[in-house]
Amino acid sequence: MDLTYTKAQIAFRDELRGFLADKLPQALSEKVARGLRLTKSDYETWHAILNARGWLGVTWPREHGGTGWDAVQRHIFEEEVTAAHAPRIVPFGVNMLGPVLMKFGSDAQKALYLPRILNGDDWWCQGYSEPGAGSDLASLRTEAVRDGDHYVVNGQKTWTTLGQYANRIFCLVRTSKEGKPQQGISFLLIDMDTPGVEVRPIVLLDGEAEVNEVWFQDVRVPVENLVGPENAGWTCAKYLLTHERTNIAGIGFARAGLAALKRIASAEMQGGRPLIENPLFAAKVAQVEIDLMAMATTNLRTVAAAAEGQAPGPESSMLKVKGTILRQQINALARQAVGPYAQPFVSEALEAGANLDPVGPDYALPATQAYFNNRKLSIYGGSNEVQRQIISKTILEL
Amino acid sequence: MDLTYTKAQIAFRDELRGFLADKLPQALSEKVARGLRLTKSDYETWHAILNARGWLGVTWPREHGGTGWDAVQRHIFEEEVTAAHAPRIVPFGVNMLGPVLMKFGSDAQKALYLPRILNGDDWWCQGYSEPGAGSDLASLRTEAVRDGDHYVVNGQKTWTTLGQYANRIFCLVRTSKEGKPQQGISFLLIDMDTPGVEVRPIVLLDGEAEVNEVWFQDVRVPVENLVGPENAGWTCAKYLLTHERTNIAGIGFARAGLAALKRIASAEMQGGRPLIENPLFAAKVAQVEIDLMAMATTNLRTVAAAAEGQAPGPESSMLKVKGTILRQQINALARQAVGPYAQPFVSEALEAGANLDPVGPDYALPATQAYFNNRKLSIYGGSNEVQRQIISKTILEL
Amino acid sequence: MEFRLTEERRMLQDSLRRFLAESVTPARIAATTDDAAGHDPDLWRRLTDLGLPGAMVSEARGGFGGDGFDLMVVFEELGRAGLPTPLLDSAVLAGGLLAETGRDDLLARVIEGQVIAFAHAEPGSRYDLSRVATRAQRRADGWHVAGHKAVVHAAPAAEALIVSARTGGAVADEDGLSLFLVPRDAVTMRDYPLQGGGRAAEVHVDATLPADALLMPEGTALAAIERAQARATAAQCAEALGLMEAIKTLTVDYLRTRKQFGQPIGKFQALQHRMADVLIEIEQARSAVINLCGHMDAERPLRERHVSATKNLVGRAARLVVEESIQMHGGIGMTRDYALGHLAKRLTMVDHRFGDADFHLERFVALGAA
Amino acid sequence: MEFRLTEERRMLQDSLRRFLAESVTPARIAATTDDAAGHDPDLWRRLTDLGLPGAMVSEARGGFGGDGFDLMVVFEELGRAGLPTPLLDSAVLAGGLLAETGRDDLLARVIEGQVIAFAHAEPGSRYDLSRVATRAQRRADGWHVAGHKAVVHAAPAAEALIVSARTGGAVADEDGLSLFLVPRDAVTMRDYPLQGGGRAAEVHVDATLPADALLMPEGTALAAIERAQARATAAQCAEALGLMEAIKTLTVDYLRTRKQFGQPIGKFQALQHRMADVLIEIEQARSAVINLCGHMDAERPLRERHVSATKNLVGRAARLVVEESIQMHGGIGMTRDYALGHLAKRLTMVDHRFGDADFHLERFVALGAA
Repeated sequence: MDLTYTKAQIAFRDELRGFLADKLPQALSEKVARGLRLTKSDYETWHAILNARGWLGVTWPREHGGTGWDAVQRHIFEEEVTAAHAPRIVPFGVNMLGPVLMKFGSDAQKALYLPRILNGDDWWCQGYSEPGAGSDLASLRTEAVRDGDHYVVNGQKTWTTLGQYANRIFCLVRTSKEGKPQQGISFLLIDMDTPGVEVRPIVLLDGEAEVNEVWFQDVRVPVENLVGPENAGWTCAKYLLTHERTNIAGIGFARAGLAALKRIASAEMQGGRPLIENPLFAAKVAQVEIDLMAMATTNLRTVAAAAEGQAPGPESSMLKVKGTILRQQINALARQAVGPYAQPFVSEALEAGANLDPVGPDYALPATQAYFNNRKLSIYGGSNEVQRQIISKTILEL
Repeated sequence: MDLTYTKAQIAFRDELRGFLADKLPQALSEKVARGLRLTKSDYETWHAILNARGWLGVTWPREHGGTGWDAVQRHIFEEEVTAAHAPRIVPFGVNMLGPVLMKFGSDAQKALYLPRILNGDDWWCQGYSEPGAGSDLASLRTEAVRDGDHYVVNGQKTWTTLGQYANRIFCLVRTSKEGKPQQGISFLLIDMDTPGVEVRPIVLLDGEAEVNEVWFQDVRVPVENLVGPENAGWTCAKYLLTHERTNIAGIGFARAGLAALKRIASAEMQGGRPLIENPLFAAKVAQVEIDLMAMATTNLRTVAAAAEGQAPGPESSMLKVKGTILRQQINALARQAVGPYAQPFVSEALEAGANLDPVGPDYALPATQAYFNNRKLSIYGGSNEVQRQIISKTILEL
Repeated sequence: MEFRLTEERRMLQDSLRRFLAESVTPARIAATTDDAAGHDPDLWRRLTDLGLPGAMVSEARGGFGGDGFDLMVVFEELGRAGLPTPLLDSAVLAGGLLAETGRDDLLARVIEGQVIAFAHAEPGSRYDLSRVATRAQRRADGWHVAGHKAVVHAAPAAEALIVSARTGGAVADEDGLSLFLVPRDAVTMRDYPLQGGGRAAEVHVDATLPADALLMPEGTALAAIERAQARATAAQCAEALGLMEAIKTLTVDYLRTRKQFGQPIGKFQALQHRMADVLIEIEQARSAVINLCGHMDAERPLRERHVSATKNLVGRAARLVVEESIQMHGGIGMTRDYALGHLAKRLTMVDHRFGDADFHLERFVALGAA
Repeated sequence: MEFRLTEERRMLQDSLRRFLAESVTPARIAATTDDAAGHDPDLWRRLTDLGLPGAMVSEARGGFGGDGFDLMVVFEELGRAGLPTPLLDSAVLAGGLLAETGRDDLLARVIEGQVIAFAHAEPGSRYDLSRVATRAQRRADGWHVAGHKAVVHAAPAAEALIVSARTGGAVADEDGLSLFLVPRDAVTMRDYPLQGGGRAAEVHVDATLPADALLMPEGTALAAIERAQARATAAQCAEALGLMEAIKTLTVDYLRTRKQFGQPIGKFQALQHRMADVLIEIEQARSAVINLCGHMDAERPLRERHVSATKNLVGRAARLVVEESIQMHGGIGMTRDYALGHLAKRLTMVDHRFGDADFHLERFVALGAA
C-alpha cells in the first residue's frame, strides 16, 4: 500500500503543470473559473493547443496519435487540467467515437476520421437517446432502411449535447425489428449537412441551449458509414459506455466546486461574520470535503486496478452515483451560500462578451445556474437509478 | 381552521390530569420515565386503576363498558397518559381483540370475553406472524384441521409480544388451501393452557425477552372458539389492522423521548459546556422538534377527520412511517448524547428490583437500549416498506 | 379544534383555483419577466377584482380578511398556478406595515391594486432584519434618505416604496430603524428578471422627503418589520406548498404515463418508495403552514418560533420535492418549456428570501434558548 | 501509488482470516463477556502465537510491523470475526505509548501477550483528550496518584495499567499530563460487560507508586496520547470496516434467500437500491481507512485531519450499515441469537469511543481553521 505518486509520476505532473502555466490562455481559464459559457471557438482553441503538444488523444494509443498514457497518468492529467480551470475536452469525438472506431471501425474509417478528430476538422455529436428511450436505450426507434448503397434514416434523437456546433453525428439506429430489442441496432456515422437532418435547440432550466433534438427525415447515408457489422451496434454502444466512464467520479470538478464554495462562503457575511465560520455551514462543507477525500481514494483504487489491466466492475457505477451526489451537494451548498442574490436571473451575464455588470456578487449567478444545470449529473450517462441497479445486480446476483 | 381545543375538550383534559395526579402510582411512573422494564403486575395494576374509573376500554363503546370517547378525546387521553409517564395499555386484548369480537364475535363470545379483558381475568397475546410470513401475512402456514367439535392446530407463531404473560392467544390459522392465500384463513381463540401449546422466549439485541415463539402441536381447540365464519379470518385481520393504527404516530412517545433527550444533552458536558449548547447537536435536536411540531398537526388533522367519521386513508401509513423515523432519530440522538457510557451493558440494571448501581449516569443504559430496541418500530405493525407501498399505490393508482 | 375551511374561504379557494386554472398559461407566466412591471397587468387587475389584496387586510383596516388562513388559502392557489404577482409584496408586506401606521389611505390604494413595494434588505444584509446601512437624516424641510436596497421585489411595478432607513444606532442595532414612504420617481432602479418569474430591482435612494414621509415613530420600526415579515413568510410558505402540490401532480402523472423498459416508470418500486417519502414531506409542509398561519396573532416568542420552524421545514421539503421531481422526470424535467422547470425554480427560490432553512434552524434554537 | 498489500501482509491476512473463521464461534464471543478477563484466554494465546501483538509494534521496538497498514489488515479481520480481544488496548494503545517511552521491557511483555490497559478517560471527560482530573503528586518516596477512570477497556484482563494523571495545570489544560505505570493490585475496579462484547471497568486509583512509575517526562504526555489514539482510531476504524463487511455478507445472503410475497426479498427494487447505497458507503469507509492508515506517520496537522475525517465517515457509514441491515432483516435482525445482532451492536459502539461522528466533524473544521 502506498498512497503517494512515484517519482516518475511526480515528474509527469510537474511537466503538465509547466505546460498549463505556459499554454493555457488566461482569458479561457478565467471564463471556466467564473462559470461563464464557453463558445465553440473556445473549445476549438483549447483542442488545438493540446493537439499541438500531442495531448488531445488522452485515452488513445500512440499509433493513432494519442498519448499512450496509463490510467494513473490519465488521472493525473484530469486532476491538473481541472485544477488549472482548463476547458474540458469535448468528449464526443475524442473519448467516445475515437475508441469505438479503433476497436470496430474499418481501416478506411480509421484513416479518414481519427486524424480529423484530433486536428479539429470534425466536431462530432452523439445520437443515442430518443424521446421514448432514455435510460432504456434498447427501445430506440430511429430507423435505417437499406436502399442500395445507402441507408435511409428516419426518426428523432434528443439530448444531443453541443449538437449545434457539430458537423457529424454518430447514431444508434434500428436496422432490424427481429429478435431482442438490442439485436437490431446498428452504429452509423451521419454527416449533419445531409439533406433531411435538422437540429432544434432544447432550452434548459438555466436558460442555456447546449442540448438539442436532431431530426432525420429520409436522410440518405452511404453504407460505408456503418461501423462494425449491421445489427451489431449494441456491442459498440456497450464498449463506448465503458469508455465514457473514464473520470466518471468527477473528482477534479468536485474539488474545483469545493474551492469555489469555500470562496463564496468566505465572502458572504451572516450575522456579522463570514458564513464559512458559521458552525452549521462549516460542518456541511466539512462533510462534503471528508466524503470527497474518501472518494478520491476510491477513485485512485479503481484507477490503479485499471492500470494493472483489471476490468472495471461495479466500482465505476459506485463512483458515478457517489460522485454526482457529491457534486450536487456542493452545488446546493454554493447556491445556499449565495443567499438573496441567487434570485436575479440575468442570463446574458453568463456570456463573457455581454459587458453586463452582474447583479450582486459575480459568483451569484454562476453558482445558482450550476445548481440547476447539474441536476443533469444524476440523470445522464446512465441515470443513478440505472447505476444502482447495476451495483445491486452485480452484488446480489439475483 | 382552529388549532386550539374547545372548552369542553380542555375540561376533559383537566379531568384526566387530575385523575393521573391522584391515581397513577409514583413508583410506576418513575419506572416508565427512567426506561426500566415493567413487570406483569405493573401492567395489571395500571389496567385495574383505569378500569376502576371506566377508562380502560378507551376505544370501546359504552355498551361494552368502554369510554365511548371520540377520536379527539382518545387523542387527548394518549397525550396525557404519555406525558404523565403512565404505562401503556397492553393492546392485545383491549385494542386488538376487543374491537374484533364486538364486530365479528358471537353473543356468547362477547359476553364471555369482553368483561374478562377489562377486569384483568385474561391476558391475551397475538398469534399472527410466522417464521416464513412476516410482512407477507397471507402466506401463513399454521394449520387448523376440523375434527368433530374441535380444530386440531399445528404450527408455529413468532414475535408474540409479552406471550410469556398470556393465558390466551388469538391466532390466524389456515383452514383451507384452496383459492387465494387470503381466502383459507380463520380467526381462532386458543387457551394457552391447552396441551401442546409451548412458549419459547426470543432474546433481543437489548437482552430483553419480551417476544416469543409460540408452538402448537396437535392442540385441540373447541369450534366455538372460531370468531366469524370459517375461512373469513382475513376480514377480521384487516379490521384489526385499522384499529391497531390508533395512535400510530406515537406523538406522545416522541414528545417524551424528546424531553428525555434534552435532559441528557443538558447533563452531558462536551468541551466544557452542556452538549445541548453545541451548535451542531442543538441543530439536530431542533430539527426533530420542528418535524415533531408538524407531525403533531398532521396527526390532529387525521384525528379530526376521524372524529367526523371520515375513513382513514393513506394518512395512517404516512404517520406510521414518519412517526417511527422520528422516534428512531430521537433515540439515535439520545444514544449519541450519552457518549462513552453507552458502552457498559449491565442488563440487570434495567430491572427495577436489581439494586444495582448503574455504570455512569442512570440515563445511559436505558437510552442505549431504547436505540436498539426501537429499531423494531419501523419493522413491526406493517413494516415501513409495506407502508410506503400502500402510500404509493393509493396515490399513484397503478 | 377544526381543520376545515370556513364557507367563505372555501368559496374564495374554489373561485380562485378555477380562475387561475383557466387564465394562467406558460406565456402569461413568461410575460411576468418580460413585462416592465414584472407581472401580468391584466391578470393582476382581474385578481384585484376577485378581491385578493383586500383579502390580505383586516376589516378594521378596510379589507375583508387578513387572518393567517386567508393568506394560506390565497397563496396556496397562487403557488399551484406558479404565477408571480405583486400580492405578497404589496398587500402582505407593505400592507402589513401600513396597517400598523394608521395610513388607511395608502392601504386603500393597495386594496385597489396599486403596488407599493417594501425596500428593506441591502447588499450584505443577507437575512438579518436589523442590518440596515441606509441612513435618514432630519432636515429643516423633512428627511434626507440615502442608501442602496437589494433585490426589491415588486419594485418595477411600484408607484411608491416603503424604505427602511437608520435614524439612529449602528449598522446591526435593533433600535434606530425608521420607515419612509418614498415616491417611485425619487429613486433610481436597475431592474431585472428573477429566477422563478417576475422582476425585482436594485434600488438606489438619495432623496429629500417631506416630514410626513416618516411612517411610524422614529427608530421603532424593527418590531413592525418582523411582524410584517412573519405574515409574508406565512404567505410565501403557503405559496411553496401550492408549488409542491402542483409539482406532485405533474410528477405523479409522469410516473403513471411515462414508460421505460416496457412499463410505466411508476411501477418501479424504488421510485414508488421515494415518491411516498416525497408525499409524506408535502403533508408535513402542509401541517407546518397550518401551524404558522394559526399563530399569526400569537405573542412574539411563540409566533416567531413557528416562523422559523415552518420556514425551516418548508425549505427542506422544497429541496426534496424539487430534486426528486426533476430526477424522476429525467431530462424533460430540466427543460424550460415543460411546466416543471418553472415551478421547480420558483420553489427553489423560496429558500433565498426571508431566511433559508439553516438560518431558521439556528434561529429556532436561539429563540428557544432566549 | 500502490493499493495492493505486500506479500507478507497478504499472508498474515489469509492465515488470520482462516484461523478466525475456524475458531470463532458465537459461544466463544459470548464467553468474552462472561470470562472474568473480558476475552477468550485460549483464543488470545493462539492469536499471540500467530504474532498479532508483535505485528502492531515496529521492528525498532522489538516487533515486526507497526505500520498503519499492519493495523488495517489485522483489525479488519478481527472485525469480520466480531471477536473482542485486548489487542487494540494493549498492543496499539498502551503499546504505542510504551514505544515512545523507551520501555522496551514492558513492550516485550505486551508482544508476548500480557495485557496492559490504558486508563485515561474519566467520567465527564467525554471525548476530550486533555480533560483529566486525576492528580499525581510527587512524594519523597515517589508519586501519589488518585482519581477515577471511566470505561477502561481491557482493564479486567490487565496485569498493569498505564494511568494518565495531572502533575500540573487545570482540568482541561494541554500541558501538565503525565503517564504512570500502575500495577493491577494498586487499583480497585468495578468491571462489567460491554454492549458489543468483552468487558471494561471503572478504575479507581489511590496509590503510592515508586519514582520510576513515571513513564515520560513530567507534564508532556498529551502529544504521545494523541499519537497513540490516532493509531488506536485507525485500528478501530479498520475493525469497523471488517464488521461492515461481515454485516454486508449476512445481509446480501439474507436478501438472496429470504422469501416474501413469493420471491426473494432481494428482488424488490426498493431494497436493491438501498443496498446499493449501503455498498457505496462501505467502499467509502474502506477508502477512509486507507487514507488514515497511510498517514499514521504524517506530521500532526495532516495526520489528525485524517483521524477526524475517517472517524467521521466511518461513524456515519456504521450507522447506515447497522440501521439498514437490521431493517432489511426484519425481526430476525433484532434477535440476540442471530449473528447480525452482535455485529450490529459492536459496530454501533465504535461511535462511542475516541469521539463520535459529530465530534470529529467539528474537530475537522477546527483543525482546518487552525
